[in-house]
Amino acid sequence: MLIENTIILSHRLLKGGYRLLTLKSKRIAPMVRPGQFVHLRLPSPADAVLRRPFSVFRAQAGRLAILYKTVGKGTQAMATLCAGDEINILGPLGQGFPNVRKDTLPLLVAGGYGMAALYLVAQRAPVKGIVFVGGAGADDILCADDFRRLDWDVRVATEDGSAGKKGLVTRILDAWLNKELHGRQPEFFACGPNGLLKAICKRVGRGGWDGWISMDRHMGCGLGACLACVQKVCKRDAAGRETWAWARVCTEGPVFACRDIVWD
Amino acid sequence: MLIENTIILSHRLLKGGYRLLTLKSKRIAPMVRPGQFVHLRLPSPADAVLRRPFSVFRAQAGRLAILYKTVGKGTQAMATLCAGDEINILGPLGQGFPNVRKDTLPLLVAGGYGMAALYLVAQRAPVKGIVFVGGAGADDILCADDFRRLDWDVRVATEDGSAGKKGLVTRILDAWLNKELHGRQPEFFACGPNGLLKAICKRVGRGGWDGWISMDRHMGCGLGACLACVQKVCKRDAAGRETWAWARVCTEGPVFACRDIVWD
Amino acid sequence: MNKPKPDLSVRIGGLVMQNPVMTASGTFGYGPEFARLMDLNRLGAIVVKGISLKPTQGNPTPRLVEVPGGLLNAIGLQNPGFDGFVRDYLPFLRHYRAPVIVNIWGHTINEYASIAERFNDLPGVHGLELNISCPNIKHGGIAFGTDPKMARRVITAVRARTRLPLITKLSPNVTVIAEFARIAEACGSDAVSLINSFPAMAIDIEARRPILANITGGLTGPAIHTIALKMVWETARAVKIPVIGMGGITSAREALAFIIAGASAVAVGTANFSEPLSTLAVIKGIEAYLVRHRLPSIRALVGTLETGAVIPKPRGPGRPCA
Amino acid sequence: MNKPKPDLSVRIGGLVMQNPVMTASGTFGYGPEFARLMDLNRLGAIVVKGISLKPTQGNPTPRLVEVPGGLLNAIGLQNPGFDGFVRDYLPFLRHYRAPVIVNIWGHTINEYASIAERFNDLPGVHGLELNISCPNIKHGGIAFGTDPKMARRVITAVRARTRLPLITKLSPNVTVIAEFARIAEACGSDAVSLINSFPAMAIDIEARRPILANITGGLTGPAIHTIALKMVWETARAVKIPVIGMGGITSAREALAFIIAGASAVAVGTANFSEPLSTLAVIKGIEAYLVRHRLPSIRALVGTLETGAVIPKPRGPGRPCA
Ligand SMILES: Cc1cc2nc3c(=O)[nH]c(=O)nc-3n(C[C@H](O)[C@H](O)[C@H](O)COP(=O)(O)OP(=O)(O)OC[C@H]3O[C@@H](n4cnc5c(N)ncnc54)[C@H](O)[C@@H]3O)c2cc1C
Ligand SMILES: Cc1cc2nc3c(=O)[nH]c(=O)nc-3n(C[C@H](O)[C@H](O)[C@H](O)COP(=O)(O)OP(=O)(O)OC[C@H]3O[C@@H](n4cnc5c(N)ncnc54)[C@H](O)[C@@H]3O)c2cc1C
Ligand SMILES: Cc1cc2nc3c(=O)[nH]c(=O)nc-3n(C[C@H](O)[C@H](O)[C@H](O)COP(=O)(O)O)c2cc1C
Ligand SMILES: Cc1cc2nc3c(=O)[nH]c(=O)nc-3n(C[C@H](O)[C@H](O)[C@H](O)COP(=O)(O)O)c2cc1C
Ligand code: FES
Ligand code: FES
Repeated sequence: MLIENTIILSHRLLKGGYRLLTLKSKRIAPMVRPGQFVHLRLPSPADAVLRRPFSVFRAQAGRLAILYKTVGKGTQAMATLCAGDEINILGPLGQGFPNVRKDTLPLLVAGGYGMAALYLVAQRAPVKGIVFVGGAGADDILCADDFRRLDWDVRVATEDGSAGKKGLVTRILDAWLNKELHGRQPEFFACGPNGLLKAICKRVGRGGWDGWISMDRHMGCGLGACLACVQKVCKRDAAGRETWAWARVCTEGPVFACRDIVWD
Repeated sequence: MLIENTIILSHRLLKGGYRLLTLKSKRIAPMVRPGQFVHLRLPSPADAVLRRPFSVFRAQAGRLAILYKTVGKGTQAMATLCAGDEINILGPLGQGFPNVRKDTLPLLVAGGYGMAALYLVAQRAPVKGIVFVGGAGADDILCADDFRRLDWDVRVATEDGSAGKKGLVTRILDAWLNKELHGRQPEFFACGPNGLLKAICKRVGRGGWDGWISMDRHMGCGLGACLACVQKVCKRDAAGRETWAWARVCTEGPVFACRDIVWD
Repeated sequence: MNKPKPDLSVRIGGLVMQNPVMTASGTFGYGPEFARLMDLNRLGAIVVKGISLKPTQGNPTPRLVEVPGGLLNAIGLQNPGFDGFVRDYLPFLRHYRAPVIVNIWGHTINEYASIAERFNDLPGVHGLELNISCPNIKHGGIAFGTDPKMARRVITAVRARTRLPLITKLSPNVTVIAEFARIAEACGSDAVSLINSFPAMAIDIEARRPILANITGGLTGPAIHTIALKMVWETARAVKIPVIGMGGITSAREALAFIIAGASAVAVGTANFSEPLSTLAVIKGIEAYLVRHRLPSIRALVGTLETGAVIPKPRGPGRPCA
Repeated sequence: MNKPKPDLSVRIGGLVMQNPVMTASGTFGYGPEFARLMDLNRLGAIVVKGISLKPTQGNPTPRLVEVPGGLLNAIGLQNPGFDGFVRDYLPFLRHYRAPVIVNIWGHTINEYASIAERFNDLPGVHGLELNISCPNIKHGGIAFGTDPKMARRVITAVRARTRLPLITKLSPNVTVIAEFARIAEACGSDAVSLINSFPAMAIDIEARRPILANITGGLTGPAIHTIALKMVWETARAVKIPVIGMGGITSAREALAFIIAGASAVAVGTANFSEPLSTLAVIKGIEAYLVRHRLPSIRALVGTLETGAVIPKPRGPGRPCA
């Protein structure tokens, strides 16, 4: 983990308000593991006392890319940056996803920018699997082709039916699990809105499978110091009773095992 | 006086950290009188709760120019603006210089950006006069050629001798007054650092002449409402005794008659 | 089909305003300064710069300095005094329909009471705002607004002498501002307004001198908004009289936050300097919000903050005045 | 010719720091969080997150929200308790030379005194910072730090039980902070530190709900710097013990302003979040300033503000404690 002043190599508007930001990063990029994130300093820090966290979409020799959506003042300020501008990042941060095992069928489930957080999982997996991706409309289905180029099977659902099947992503996932799992051992890797993560964990629990989710929490330091980003996780107290404790999403997370999360 | 959203036509770095900013201004430009100023909203108002005041350098049909120096965070933010960007201005503000009379010899005395505040005086004067301009070095002598193109006589002094005579502008002015006034009736128009303005008023007072100075005070509203920009001026109380009162530089000024100023 | 316009009008004591947006004293002069840029009749009320019995010169310059997220000022309450105001500004203000509220102050209880009294029966003045943040020269310079006993005395004295709607303007420089609001209520104020500026200072580190000639000044602007919002929220839960919220309003967003927290009206201060038309933008934004949220009136929004919890009221019983 | 390096060392009670730059409690964790990014030995002192006797869960989330010029937090003093700190963090901290100051708090006088006592003779802890901004659960939730009587009692109790250098950290939510500094001095504190965060709140106007789960939080960051600076200036003139200034330091500029106003040391808080290396930049900037101004030591700069006027000291006599 370190701080690096990077230069923007390219900055492209994709559909649906999403942008692809590629940075020249000599030092952080090679260290990134799937599911880790970087904490990015905004261009005019006078307006913003906090950095902004983004999952690493791609990381290769000397380059790091994030895929982000313009939602508030920070991402709006980012949107004005051009190739050649400097950007300061802190990372890689957090615990990423565990390595994909050879003996299971990796199922990635994503909503919105969740696709970005899962790309490195697919890229570095020793086996091919299936990506289930959902969104409100076709504009929210990002980088499906990137996964297809890795020879992964991509299944799409949109709420308005403008791409793939109409409905929530859990609907196509459930249909698939019912009809096509054929007794194989799935392992889940999910990133997206809380509702989706909760739904995945429910299915993982019922099936007695393994599942990993990447959580999105408002962050302060990104370093484990401020305790802003906490999430309830299971814990046993001294007497062995089940209780809960706070885990820091920036440090113990953002990826957690489904079985560890205490949902409020 | 009104508020106008203007577009930057051009923005040029001159020497010595000075920049020439030309705005497309349909409504304010035609109203400007020599010595008036505009109050400019900075590009990212989140950083700055105040506008910044600048004398109008040039004003002609649909165009308005200011000449400014980068000194602090506001002018630094301005320096990043490009042609095509929007800028919001409030103006024209304040009382400008009185019209130059036909029966006197106009002597303009400037230091630094003071030259900018005096250009319209020369341009709109019914007679030609002399401009005395001073600065630390050659880089501080701005737009002398603009005055020469109006057929005005420009006399330069710099403290380091890198342009014109070596020394303060008051030195070349005094030499000229001693040797070349030849009994004519001068009228002074000055803009520059406080020390210069004070020196001019001293000479104006001694000579029994007329003199006008444009003052530079930190400003809040620019509209006469906040009382931040006040300057002591002479006043007679009810009993006819001489005393002082505050005048607002943004409203009763920035141009004052030398005789009215109470120097602290 | 035309939607009916939401009702923006609010009532502060006997005073009816067509909308809840006022100017904050000292940031809008006496009216004429802004009249060439906007129609003053569109304002909820015009609150003028603080007036004292006699003309006051105020502080030496510099009086103002920009700081991160705000402004420090040490104007020193310069004003033309009662006579000057009536002579130079009141005739102008009488041309407008927008109610005029005069902010008043003094250095002694007597000065406060006397200036208040002089506004009775003066056509064109519709209310008084009592600025109790001034140092009390008889009692070692402690501000009236930070000492409960002194606050009680000055409000009582002014209330006894004025027939106009009386708004007491509270100082934020106290531990529990709601206590002072209750004092104001008990002593007969028709409303409270808050907050005034925060004592603060800025230093030129190269010269090792204060930047303001007065050494210290008052912090205003966006930097104080979240502090003001908490104070307004606590105050609105502690008193029954209307609360006027101010501090860091730059757009309808902050104004709406004050209203949701319990303010019946708001005042725009520092923002008038960078955006002279801020008040109008705030009025427009509030109206648009009501339409968007299908609220029939501004009153339907006041104090609607959902905290999802039963929160104890601020400490201290509501005591009778004196 | 090599210029001699200016002497940056300062002394707080019995504690010697190699430079005046500390971390502000709660913004730097317990040390390990930043240790991979910087050499902790370069700090003047490491002040850790507030520790209570027993582990504390703190508030629900969201706990943090960015606001103009600052940050609101309502972490709720989450911490692993004394035992957890000693077990999980102290062994790590013992590897460093930089002095470690533990910020402590409690809900009753007894809790405060007990936690203080437990740090006696614990190698690796070099001082205590007493956070008196906590609500007193026995006395209706009024913070210890805003009631002179309670402040006096809690400081006296802690002083009686600790042999470590004691820094009392003052709440800004009072009318005259210097009064509380004098209480701290009279009751045996070796230093005071100020300011803690300001009570404040933020509202989501669309949902009409508070943004923080805790409803209110504490404002920190650049927005509070000018208020903190005035408080430090007044405090430094009122007490003889060293003053530690904090609030909105983002660079050496604000740190130097505190020092010129009378602070002997400073702490960097919120800035650690956007710039984890802020403390080091501040140290460097202070050193550069001393060189540029030809000052032999930081002590030569403390309290050198030239006000060009004789200013009355803050009110109230320095009373003995109890
Ligand atoms: C581990 C992690 C990975 C993320 N990866 C991505 C990604 O790959 N692509 C992407 O588009 N977004 C991602 N996000 C969300 C992204 O951080 C927010 O959209 C962004 O911070 C919003 O900033 P803003 O200033 O535009 O919004 P504002 O709403 O103005 O932000 C205000 C404050 O809220 C915080 N905040 C707002 N929304 C979120 C959020 N959803 N999560 C965390 N903090 C938030 C901001 O950091 C800031 O402190 C990720 C978040 C986390 C925690
Ligand atoms: C009537 C008038 C006309 C002016 N005309 C010109 C001009 O034509 N060209 C030019 O280069 N400059 C001019 N100035 C000065 C110019 O306004 C300042 O240089 C500018 O405001 C500095 O802003 P800053 O943010 O870069 O500096 P900072 O020092 O960071 O500004 C901080 C604050 O101080 C105020 N301030 C700082 N210096 C001055 C100053 N000298 N005068 C007034 N306020 C100041 C700023 O407005 C701001 O509020 C004029 C000033 C006045 C009053
Ligand atoms: C330059 C200036 C002058 C002020 N003068 C007065 C005054 O005369 N009387 C008063 O009660 N408040 C005065 N105030 C305080 C404002 O009315 C208001 O309470 C404060 O500015 C907070 O609002 P804001 O953050 O929107 O500016 C003044 C504020 C400023 C900035
Ligand atoms: C997230 C956060 C947690 C804090 N926790 C504590 C704490 O546990 N104890 C304490 O005394 N102060 C705590 N503080 C206050 C800081 O130590 C400091 O007084 C304050 O942040 C002002 O400094 P700044 O403006 O540089 O941040 C905390 C501040 C923040 C932002
Ligand atoms: S963001 Fe600070 S602890 Fe996680
Ligand atoms: S700048 Fe506000 S009165 Fe002149």
